[in-house]
Amino acid sequence: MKNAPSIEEHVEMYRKMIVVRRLEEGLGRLHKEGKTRGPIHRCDGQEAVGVAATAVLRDGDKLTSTHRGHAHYIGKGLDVYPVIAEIFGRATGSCAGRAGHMLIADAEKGLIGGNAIVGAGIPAATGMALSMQVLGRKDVAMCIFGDGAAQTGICHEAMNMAALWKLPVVFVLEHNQFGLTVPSSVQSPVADLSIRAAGYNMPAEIVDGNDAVAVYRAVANMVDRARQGLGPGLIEAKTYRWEGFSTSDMGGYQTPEDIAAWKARDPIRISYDALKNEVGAAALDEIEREAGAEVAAAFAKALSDPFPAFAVPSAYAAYSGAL
Amino acid sequence: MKNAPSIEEHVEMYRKMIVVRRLEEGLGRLHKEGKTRGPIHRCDGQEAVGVAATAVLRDGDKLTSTHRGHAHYIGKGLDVYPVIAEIFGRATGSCAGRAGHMLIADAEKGLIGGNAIVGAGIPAATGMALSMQVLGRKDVAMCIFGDGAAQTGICHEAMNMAALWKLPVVFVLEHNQFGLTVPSSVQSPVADLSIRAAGYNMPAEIVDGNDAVAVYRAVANMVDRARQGLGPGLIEAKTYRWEGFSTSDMGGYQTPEDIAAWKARDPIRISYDALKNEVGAAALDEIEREAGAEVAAAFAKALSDPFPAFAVPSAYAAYSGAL
Amino acid sequence: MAMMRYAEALNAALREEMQADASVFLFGEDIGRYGGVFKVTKGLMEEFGELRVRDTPISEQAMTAMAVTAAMTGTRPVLEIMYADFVPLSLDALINQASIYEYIWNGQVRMPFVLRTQGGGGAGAGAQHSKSLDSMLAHVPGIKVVAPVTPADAKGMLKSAIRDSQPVVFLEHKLLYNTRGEVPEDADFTVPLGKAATRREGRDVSIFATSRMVLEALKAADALEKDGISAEVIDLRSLRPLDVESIATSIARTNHAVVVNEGWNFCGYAAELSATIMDRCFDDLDAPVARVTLPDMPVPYSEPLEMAVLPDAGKIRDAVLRVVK
Amino acid sequence: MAMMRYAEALNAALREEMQADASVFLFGEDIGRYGGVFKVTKGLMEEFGELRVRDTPISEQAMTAMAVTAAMTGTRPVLEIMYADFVPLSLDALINQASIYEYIWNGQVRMPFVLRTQGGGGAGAGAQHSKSLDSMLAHVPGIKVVAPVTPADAKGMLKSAIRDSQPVVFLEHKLLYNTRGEVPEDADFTVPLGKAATRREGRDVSIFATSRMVLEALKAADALEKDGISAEVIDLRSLRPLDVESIATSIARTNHAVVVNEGWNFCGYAAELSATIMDRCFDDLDAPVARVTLPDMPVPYSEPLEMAVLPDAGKIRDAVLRVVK
Ligand SMILES: Cc1ncc(C[n+]2csc(CCOP(=O)(O)OP(=O)(O)O)c2C)c(N)n1
Ligand SMILES: Cc1ncc(C[n+]2csc(CCOP(=O)(O)OP(=O)(O)O)c2C)c(N)n1
Ligand SMILES: [Mg+2]
Ligand SMILES: [Mg+2]
Repeated sequence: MKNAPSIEEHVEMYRKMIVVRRLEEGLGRLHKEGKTRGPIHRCDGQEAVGVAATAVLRDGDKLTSTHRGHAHYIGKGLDVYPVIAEIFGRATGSCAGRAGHMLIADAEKGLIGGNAIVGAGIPAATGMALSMQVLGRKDVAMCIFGDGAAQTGICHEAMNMAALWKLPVVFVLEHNQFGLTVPSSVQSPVADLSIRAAGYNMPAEIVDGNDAVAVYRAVANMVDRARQGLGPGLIEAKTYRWEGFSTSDMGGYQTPEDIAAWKARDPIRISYDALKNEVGAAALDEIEREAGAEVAAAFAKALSDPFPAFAVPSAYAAYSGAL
Repeated sequence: MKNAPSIEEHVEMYRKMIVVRRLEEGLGRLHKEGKTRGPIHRCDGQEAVGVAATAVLRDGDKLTSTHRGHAHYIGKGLDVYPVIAEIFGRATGSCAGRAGHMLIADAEKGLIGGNAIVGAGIPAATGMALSMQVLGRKDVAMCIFGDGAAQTGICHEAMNMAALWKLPVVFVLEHNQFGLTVPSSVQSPVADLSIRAAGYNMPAEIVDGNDAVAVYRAVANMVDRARQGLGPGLIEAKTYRWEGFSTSDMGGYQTPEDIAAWKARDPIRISYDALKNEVGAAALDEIEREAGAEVAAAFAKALSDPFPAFAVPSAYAAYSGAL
Repeated sequence: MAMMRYAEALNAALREEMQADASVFLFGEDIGRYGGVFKVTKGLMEEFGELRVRDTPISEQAMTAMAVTAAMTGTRPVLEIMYADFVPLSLDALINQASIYEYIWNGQVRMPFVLRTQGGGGAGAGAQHSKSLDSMLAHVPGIKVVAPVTPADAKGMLKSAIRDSQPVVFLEHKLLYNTRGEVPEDADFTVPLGKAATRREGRDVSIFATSRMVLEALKAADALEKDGISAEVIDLRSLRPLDVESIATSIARTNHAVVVNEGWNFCGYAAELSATIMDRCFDDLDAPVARVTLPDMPVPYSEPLEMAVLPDAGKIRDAVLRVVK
Repeated sequence: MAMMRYAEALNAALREEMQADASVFLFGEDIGRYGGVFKVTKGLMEEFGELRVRDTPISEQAMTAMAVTAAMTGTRPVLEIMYADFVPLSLDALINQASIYEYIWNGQVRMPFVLRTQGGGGAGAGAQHSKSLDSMLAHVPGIKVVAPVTPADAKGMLKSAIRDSQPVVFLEHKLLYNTRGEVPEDADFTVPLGKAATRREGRDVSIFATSRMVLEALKAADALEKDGISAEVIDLRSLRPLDVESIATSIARTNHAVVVNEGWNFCGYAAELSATIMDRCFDDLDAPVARVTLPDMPVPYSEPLEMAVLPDAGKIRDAVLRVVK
């Protein structure tokens, strides 16, 4: 099948999804223990979108993410340890503790970066694609964004320019059915947001966001087009978040039936089932154990790392200031 | 035919189009004589859109306009004299000389108002419709906006909310083929912008913007729906502006062939031809003469009116200020 | 009087004004069914229905523009913008729309809307969720900007804001929602906009503070007492219009001033305070006004970094010591 | 040296930098085929092609955000925002994006882009096309803001801005484009950002002005000479970083200061100047700093009204007379 991932690639996606799941579970536990600071947005249940979409990318390709970016970060190749260290504000974090979990970047890996202004990642990726077109590079930019973000004006402006100029950018709409607490039906009058791609003469495809292989293939087709200079495309991946909007979420707006139904379609389980005939359950279980151990070790190490020391940043120091 | 204008209504539209044309020509002449101040945006050739779309409205209905609003102003019932006086900054202008031609408002007539921030009229009308829905009024709001404005983010946000909440607002896209100087093909990858209405599950119709009757009927259908609480609609009226973007425009980007082709489809001529069998050429010629005389008199009077005197406005005076 | 949290006081103000005036309606992200991320609008959708308490898409730019024109046409909208950091998206509607029409249209329209938002740091929310953009908002003519600190003011000023005939930007602070205080329950209770409040009297220096910084200034004043310095603490409450008379009266007695605002320093709100004091009180001043503000840089995430940049009682005390030395 | 119009000097700067560096590209509304509404980009699309000189849709918000990230990934974008009045649409990209990343990402990225725009009144363009929002822009950390007045500075500072590794907001003025002056033709000619220029020396008062107001200050200084007052006129040129040393040096000699900016007064750029002068020069000042600004209201359309509100030589002279009296 065109652009299907290889078994190895699928196994790697499986592994990364487990890393993300263990990360989210660990954060949930530490939050309950009062050990986290600030809001944290978990993506349990929707790992396949971020992991599979980014599996298609090369290091030189750029990715912009959201406030709910853990799967995107791990997908784009970041180690879990500096991610955890950043989430806990440590000097060893990906951004030395300055960014926090919503804003993580790793420029070498092409992740630039998380963004907590909803919608802002969309023009951000589009601008990177503009840069690549001007420079004649063969890299592509990808933006992963939410169903809530699709209602922002900046989404419209960016998609219009991307399509108008045939920029090498791929838009991955992670449709998890909710904005912050409101269902998508309270945010837009259309259930399938990808219908809007026609308004930009841009191809679009809806995929099962809990099926890593389906996401990979659909995204890979769009990335291929973009890389060939044929312009942008939109993938709408339907998924669901099992947990609250963030650790501060008091819940109550997701029905137990919906959660149960979506949990029955756990993306990790779907990949497991697909892979077990190929590589055997034992190998997959071993991967799970190793991934779990990696995350546990990362938590242990990160949590004992030092906090950063404050210094006036030189780029800002030239100005009048109060320090 | 459903929602066709009566002969009397069509004659009145014919009259208003002539008023607007004479206004534009007069402004062009005075600009050449160095007697205008600031940019002035003429709408010669596209009068039918503004005049016919607003002919459908009642006084209680609200209208938001653009920087190119003369046909909208006259259509919504403003006399040409205070409009001219405002354009020339006189104390007798609709806004006492404070607004200038891009920002004219007449709250009693429901025109609130012109807007020189491209796109800003779209949420403005949507907000008025929101107010009507909250108050349970049966009035509707209308926004006339350009093909350039359709690319702004605020257009997307406003249309999404209007459709989501079934607000009583009608969007009239005056597609005159150009933004400021760039053709619409350089502004968006779709020729028919109304395709985007599907992205909001909103009805849309494309009409010949130079045919007042066609505009009237299409807009009336949408206004009816909106008034019944069935939600917003979009009319895309295809037209063309004969003159430059504004009086400061140095031109050169519109082909003589295009201009000639569109002049052959002068909206005033189209209405004249349609009406002459109904009311006779003599009556129409008489209307033209009267309209011309009215505009000429208005220019003469406005241009000899006094300028306003400056006073610190009380609503702003409470604050620290430099006067 | 009842003991209430700041968030509850706001909730009471909204409820009372909505009961009294059917043209008051609320809209904003997650304010309806969920009751708002800071729970200010809790229970209001149940009481007033979905037409008057509306959950919205994430569309701050259009929503603000809609508040302006809804207010022109018979309603009194109260818009919640979840974080002050998102207010840049509202600025076109404030600067190019709300600010101009009353004058430009020669008094034909009024725009009685309220834009509620909350800003400030200290919660580990990072560079895009911790800002105070007071100065940008207070720069816009024709708009009032207020920032109550006590629960009583929160209620009384929100009621005044809703009843005001001009646009009012109503600034809350994420660390104030859970603070408690006595609040009058009388539906007629309001607090006028435009008046500062002396929170502590003093002789040696006047500390003028905004929003949560008033609480830090009071702590600083306690510490300064031990240093032998008597500090007056004035809660400005109304950023625009500014109560210049109260400022001048205080400085006439203390001859020293420190201004505290949680926004950035350069072109910040504290700069206006400093400049206004220069305009009005030059001859009364024995030392230049000191500004205590956020340094000119993003708010970092990590706790020790965030604490290093946020203005606080310690930094206010240091500034006072420099000024009165 | 060649005699050039301000617009031509900008055009020369763009052409030279585009010739020297293939990563420099331009985008904005009507800047390509038409050459820009103020003709600053005339001929550049013909010379450099449509990839590097791009006409855009009306989408200021996304365009500014795109300039930020294009700059992060290898190019040096120069974005034209047609009027400063539209800059509110750019503010999210400046405040929440451009401002934070260099610090927040621990130096992983640089954002060498230039946002060119033009503001100011005097052309009968009305309340939505005549503003100077200098203070809002200069409030944003991590961003430079400059406003050249002479054609030579226009060229030299635009070249420096394009070569700078940080975001630069480059403020032009609609009434300056047709002013003429001598401009060096040397491709190596640049004018550093961050330095003020003394345009006229004087003993009795220092007038610090920005953008077109420098020309008004010079006219005022001429008139003041007849009043027997020797006024120094300093063109600040760089609004951020501000050349505080030059300000302090001048005031140390004149002991009087007037600051002039075409933006609104309250929380305006002039407030920062006044506050900075208070911080640095309190002991040198014989009188409070006077601010000459736009009053806090919209710019009216009608000529006599517009002239009544715009700061000009007459109002500057009046302010000086008050200060030195
Ligand atoms: C401009 C802006 N408005 C509002 C918010 C507050 N907010 C954060 S996330 C969120 C919901 C986002 O929904 P979606 O894009 O679907 O992402 P998800 O959380 O579902 O991953 C909101 C409203 C924000 N961060 N930025
Ligand atoms: C936000 C904003 N950006 C840019 C402009 C400058 N401008 C004024 S009109 C115009 C073109 C508008 O095109 P369109 O909406 O099609 O209206 P038309 O002039 O064709 O009637 C532009 C770019 C503006 N006024 N506002
Ligand atoms: Mg979502
Ligand atoms: Mg057009």
